Amino acid sequence: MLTVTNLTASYGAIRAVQGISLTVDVGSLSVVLGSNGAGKSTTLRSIAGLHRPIGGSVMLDGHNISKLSLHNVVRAGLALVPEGRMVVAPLTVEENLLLSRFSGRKGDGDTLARVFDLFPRLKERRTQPSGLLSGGEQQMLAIGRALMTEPRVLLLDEPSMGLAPSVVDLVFEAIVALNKQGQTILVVEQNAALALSVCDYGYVIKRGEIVVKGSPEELRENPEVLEAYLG
Amino acid sequence: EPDAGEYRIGMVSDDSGPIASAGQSYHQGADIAIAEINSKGLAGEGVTLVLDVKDSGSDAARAVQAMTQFGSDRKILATTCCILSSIAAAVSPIAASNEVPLVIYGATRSSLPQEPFVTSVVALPGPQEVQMSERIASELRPKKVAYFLSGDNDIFKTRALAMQEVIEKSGAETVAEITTLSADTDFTGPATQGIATNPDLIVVMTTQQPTVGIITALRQRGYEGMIVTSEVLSPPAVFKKSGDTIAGIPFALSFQPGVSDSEAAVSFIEAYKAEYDALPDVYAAQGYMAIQFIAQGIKSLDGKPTRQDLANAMWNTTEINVNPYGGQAMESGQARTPSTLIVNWTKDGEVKFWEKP
Amino acid sequence: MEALLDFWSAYSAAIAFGLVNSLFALSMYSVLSAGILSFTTVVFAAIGGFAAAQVIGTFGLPLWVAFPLAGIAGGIGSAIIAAIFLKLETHWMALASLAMVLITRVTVLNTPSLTGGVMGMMVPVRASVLELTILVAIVALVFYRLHNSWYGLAIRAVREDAAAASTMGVSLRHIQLIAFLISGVVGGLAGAAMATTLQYISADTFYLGVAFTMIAGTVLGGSFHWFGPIVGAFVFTALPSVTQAVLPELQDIAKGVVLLVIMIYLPRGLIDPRARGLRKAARQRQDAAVREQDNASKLVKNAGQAHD
Amino acid sequence: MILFLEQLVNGISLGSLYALFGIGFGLVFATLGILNAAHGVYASWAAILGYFSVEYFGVPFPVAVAIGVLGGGLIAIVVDQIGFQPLRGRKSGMLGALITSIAFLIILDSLAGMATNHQSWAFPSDSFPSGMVDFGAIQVPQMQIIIILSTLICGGGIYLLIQKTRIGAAMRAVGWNAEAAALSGVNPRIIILLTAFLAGATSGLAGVLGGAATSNVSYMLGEGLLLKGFAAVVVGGFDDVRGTVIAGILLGISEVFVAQYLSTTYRDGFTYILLLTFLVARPRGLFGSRDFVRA
Amino acid sequence: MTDTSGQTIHELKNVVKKFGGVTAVNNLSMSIAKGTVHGLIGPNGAGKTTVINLITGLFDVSGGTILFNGTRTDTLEPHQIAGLGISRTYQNVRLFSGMSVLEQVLTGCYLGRGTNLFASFLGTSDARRKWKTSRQTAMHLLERVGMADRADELAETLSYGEQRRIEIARALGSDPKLLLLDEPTAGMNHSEASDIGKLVHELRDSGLTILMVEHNISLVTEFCESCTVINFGQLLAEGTPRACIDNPDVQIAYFGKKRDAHGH
Ligand SMILES: Nc1ncnc2c1ncn2[C@@H]1O[C@H](COP(=O)(O)OP(=O)(O)OP(=O)(O)O)[C@@H](O)[C@H]1O
Ligand SMILES: Nc1ncnc2c1ncn2[C@@H]1O[C@H](COP(=O)(O)OP(=O)(O)OP(=O)(O)O)[C@@H](O)[C@H]1O
Ligand SMILES: [Mg+2]
Ligand SMILES: [Mg+2]
Repeated sequence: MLTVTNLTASYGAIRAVQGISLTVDVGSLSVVLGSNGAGKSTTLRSIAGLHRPIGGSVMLDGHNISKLSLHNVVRAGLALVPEGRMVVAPLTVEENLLLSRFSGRKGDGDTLARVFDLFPRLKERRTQPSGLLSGGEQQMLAIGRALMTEPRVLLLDEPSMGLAPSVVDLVFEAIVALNKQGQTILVVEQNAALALSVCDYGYVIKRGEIVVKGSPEELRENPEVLEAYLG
Repeated sequence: EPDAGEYRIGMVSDDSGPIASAGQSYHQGADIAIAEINSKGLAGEGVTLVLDVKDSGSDAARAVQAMTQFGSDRKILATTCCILSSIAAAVSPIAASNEVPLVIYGATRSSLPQEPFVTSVVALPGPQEVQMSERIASELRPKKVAYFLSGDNDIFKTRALAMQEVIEKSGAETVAEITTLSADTDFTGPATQGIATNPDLIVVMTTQQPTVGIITALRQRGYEGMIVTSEVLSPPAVFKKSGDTIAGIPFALSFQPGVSDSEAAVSFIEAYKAEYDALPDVYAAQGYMAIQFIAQGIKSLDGKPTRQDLANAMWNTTEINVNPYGGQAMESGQARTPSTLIVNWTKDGEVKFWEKP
Repeated sequence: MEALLDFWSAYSAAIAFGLVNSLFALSMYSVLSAGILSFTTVVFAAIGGFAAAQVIGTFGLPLWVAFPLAGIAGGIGSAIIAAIFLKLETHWMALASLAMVLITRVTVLNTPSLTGGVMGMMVPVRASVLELTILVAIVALVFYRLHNSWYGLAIRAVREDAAAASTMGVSLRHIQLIAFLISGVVGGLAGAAMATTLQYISADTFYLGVAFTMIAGTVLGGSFHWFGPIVGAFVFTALPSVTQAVLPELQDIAKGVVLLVIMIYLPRGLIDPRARGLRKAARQRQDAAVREQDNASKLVKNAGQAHD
Repeated sequence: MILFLEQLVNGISLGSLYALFGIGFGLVFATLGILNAAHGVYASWAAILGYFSVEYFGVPFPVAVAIGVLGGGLIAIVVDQIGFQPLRGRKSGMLGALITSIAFLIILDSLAGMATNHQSWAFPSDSFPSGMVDFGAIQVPQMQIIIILSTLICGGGIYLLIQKTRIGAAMRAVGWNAEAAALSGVNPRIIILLTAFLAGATSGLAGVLGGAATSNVSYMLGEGLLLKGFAAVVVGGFDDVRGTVIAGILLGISEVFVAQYLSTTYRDGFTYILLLTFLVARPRGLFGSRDFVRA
Repeated sequence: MTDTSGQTIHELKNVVKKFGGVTAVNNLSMSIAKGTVHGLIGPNGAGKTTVINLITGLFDVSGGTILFNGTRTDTLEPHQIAGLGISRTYQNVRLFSGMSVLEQVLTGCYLGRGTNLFASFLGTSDARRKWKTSRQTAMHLLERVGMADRADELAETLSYGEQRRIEIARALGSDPKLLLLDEPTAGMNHSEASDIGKLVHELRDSGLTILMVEHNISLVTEFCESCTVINFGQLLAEGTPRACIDNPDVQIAYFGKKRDAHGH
């Protein structure tokens, strides 16, 4: 479904990702772990077209999307919940969600209702400019916005950041449920225990390279992972 | 006569910027003069003049830079410049301190000349309009007169006040004094205000743009009475723009194709027409005369002319020999008022002497 | 030698205006560096310019008395304006400052006893290039010191994020007031320098044209470091002369194109400390990476020895 | 009384021109975050193009208006793509784009100066509706009615477009952050082009109509509108078209009345002192602007 | 060090904050004891960040009073409050763009610069010495958050988690008496988060009082002495972290019914 080969990305002369390759199968849920500054976000941004990689390819369903511009990647069926949320501050919550109609992907009333079901808080705040939302509310909105485009592949960059525990549970339940329905998902998560408990496959990134990969069981046994991420 | 050879004259022009249309006229008039002087040897046997042009864009700072460069360039023998009085005031001290002769051609502020380097071929305005006002007052006997004045151009304002004095002396009542600014474009308000006072004569004494705008607005709003104005109406382009809206409106000046008939005027008009396929206006005539004035000064010298000698010669000149006005007296570096022509545009785009309608 | 002298006298005017425009640009930069887009420099310059013209013309005082007086006059003007303006927010302040420029023009035109009205004023003394250079050098020294002081740090913080800076104990008002006062003094000096360079000033001298020049110069040179405005002012002053020499008919267009190209390639101006910071960061990371590799290989070696 | 009414209409019409011009200026500022000094040039060029098409091709006035509007819009697109697009996402803030817009102001201004030979022209008086309409008490020039109506229609239309439609939401989104908008599948490029075109077109409309009504088609036409349009936008409160329209009209009325009842010499000074007082009293403009970022 | 715990350093009394129709903080009273780490938790949108904004003066209160060491602060400007010794970090990292990491922290040291602006402008020897001291302080703080080797880099080139650490160092620059941390460990993994926790304890031991907003409950239970839970801007529970978490209201509002707080 999503095949990333030898992805290399840099910010000017600063190299952030060097030759990452990973494969996310249809309907699978993969997780990426790594410490601060490892290059997790850069990897996701480069896959989604939010950052232009300098090398490597990103294949979605056999099509190379690494040269597409951001909105075309979204239209091709890949959605990102970015680090820092990037909600459109001047637009209301509802406008933010409905903007997805431009993706040409469904995002019908049903999806909107589903998003509001998942995050009742957003429904309460639907007419508020999203820049005025609390941090966690914005995070919910960012997730909701990605869902609105009804993507085939969903990339989440630390979805639990800033969310209260009950909402974290909800989000992960939703992720699992979506995955069960056949949604392909790649998630970066700091809450490693939680992430490893739901995923099919995991990667650990260090200094822009993949250093460990394997099934959740294998990762859990890895001493490095144990020490840094599971405590 | 001076030694044969090439002498350079620096011109700080206004080819771009807000007054470019007039600036180009001056520049073209000067070019005509150069050609004529060189072909007829007016500056002496074997003497050719070359015009070195720097555009100021009507910006004082740029004009100052240009004048400084001319002043320090030893090849430049004399300079000429300036439509705007403010720029003239800024460059005059530079010419004086660099000891290079400067002939001012457009700026109408008084007391610009400085002995001996700075001279002016512009007659100070006023007397011509006064003549015109006297004629109009006596021939038309207006009762109620409205004046459109310039709020940011003292020279035009002074001219208008001089006219007002004459007209009021004839017994006419001033019903309105309406001020506009040079940069204005919308005159519906002032026109409405003017018409509301029901005048039988309207005097428009402002810079070119507002003058044309005010007259157009007055006519569009249905004012059919008499209007008088200044020479700003004279360029053919103004007629081309406004058409017969401005027909029959008198203005006073010293040079106008179709009316001026001195030998110099005719040859100037012909040369200009041949070169630019258009008729020269009073601005072109001034640019022309500035160069002729310099040539006349050069011709009066011997050997290799110096800036100092040239300046002295020009300062002491009492009459510009080649001039399209049919006579141009000079006094202490300042042109005196030449003969006055009171003219108007006709409906078919010619300029004729004004007659009482 | 003579050719050299000729060259100097031909271009000394351009250099003089470059120096004068540097002062204008620095005055604008002073408030810009606090995140305020304000054209009030023109107002301060008018105050300083006419003050200098009066001091020199009417009272016959020398240049180096006129300069400080003009600076003080500009500073007083800025204190008054700051009292009104610091209530406003950024965009509104920009407009209010334009309004001030227009009000100043009307005031100048209508107070002939002070300013000569529409006729303007002649200034009998000319500042030499050397004198202007000294003036600019003094002002530049002040900006250099400011940049490297606590004020410099605080003002950059205020510009980037005023609210965050305030929770660090930086008083927004205080910093912005200082910025305005400096802008006023330097603006007053700029006006005096302009008056003694042109030797003639009028309402038109201190109008939108100079506002254009100073903002274009400031941003072109770089509005994130005090040296930027000086560079920008010189480039922007030299542009017309250069384009006139190369393409006399199209000089204005050429000037626009050069401005456009510079901004497209260097959107933050010719002097950009951030770009320098980025380059530095890149270098350091590379060094760090190399060091780490060295360490790693050393470790491997050590490990190898341990096995022995 | 009649004079008062006539002057009132003059003021409203003059102000409508400011407003019509200001709408696009404010639109680009509120959505794309650009303070566009070249906005006036669109008006100049539109008027010039309209004038040329009447003068040389004898087209009827409505066609000339259409040509001017289209021309204004297209020039705006060119300016945006060459001058503003390269700066997007490069942290140059508002100032970078302000300077490229000044560069375009210089370039397009001198080109316009060359095209018009640095002169001011006028639509021949029989080429546009130059008659007066009789309203009983007063007579009103046809052009004034056309200008006022155009402003109301454009203002209302653009207001509805921005606040009530999906495209409007996308415009605001792209202006805030093009990447964030693209995350929802919005093509920022097209939205930007549309915004630029709308701005150029309304500026162009103001240019042609104003050029005809005041008999002044010149390369300096836009310059006069720029400051007034800017004032209208600020007083109205940046992101509200309704504010721009109201403020623009008020500005026109105040100008005409100050000139009529006080003095033209002090007209600008007085108008701007009024404006300054207003700003100090109500620092966020007529309609205020909604805050959407938290402290 | 003397035992000052129990003595209240900071107090909110019936504080209300309304945004138009929304009441973000509703009649909230809470007090923080000197020399403790106090947790502030609650569901998303409960008003935690708003409370911090009110304390630091970025928002004006709609009602109620705020006291710091007995001084009313709700009428003061943000910089005055900072001057009293209250410092904070931001939930959405707010570093100054274009400044190096060291400069960010130096800006944090603004209050402790020890000279006035004019002396610093003149560069008197005293001012230079103080400047050097401030630099050393800043470097020291960077060491404490583990970012000293990045001192010369532009802060905006750091990753999210790295930026958070700079924020903490910057907030410590003013040598505050009360430190407000808004989700300091968001975006950090387990070991990184406990490093921050340890830092917090070190700071407390050196006499600082800390108010910490956190969603990472294990961190709260491990490192906070006391805790306030709010929901819809109102007080829900207060006491020791354990007591708060075991409170059934908190269980429902914060953890959702299905899950026990000790899980994972
Ligand atoms: N805009 C930028 N400019 C320069 N360097 C950057 C930029 N953004 C990130 N980097 C660098 O790239 C590297 C990887 O950053 P990235 O944000 O991908 O890390 P991450 O794994 O997501 O970390 P975190 O857990 O803190 O979010 C870091 O060293 C960071 O300093
Ligand atoms: N300026 C504002 N205008 C309107 N509502 C606001 C404003 N600021 C905050 N709110 C609302 O007030 C409520 C409290 O927000 P706050 O940021 O304090 O929550 P929080 O407890 O920090 O939540 P989180 O854990 O998600 O960060 C939110 O519902 C938010 O939408
Ligand atoms: Mg990250
Ligand atoms: Mg919060």
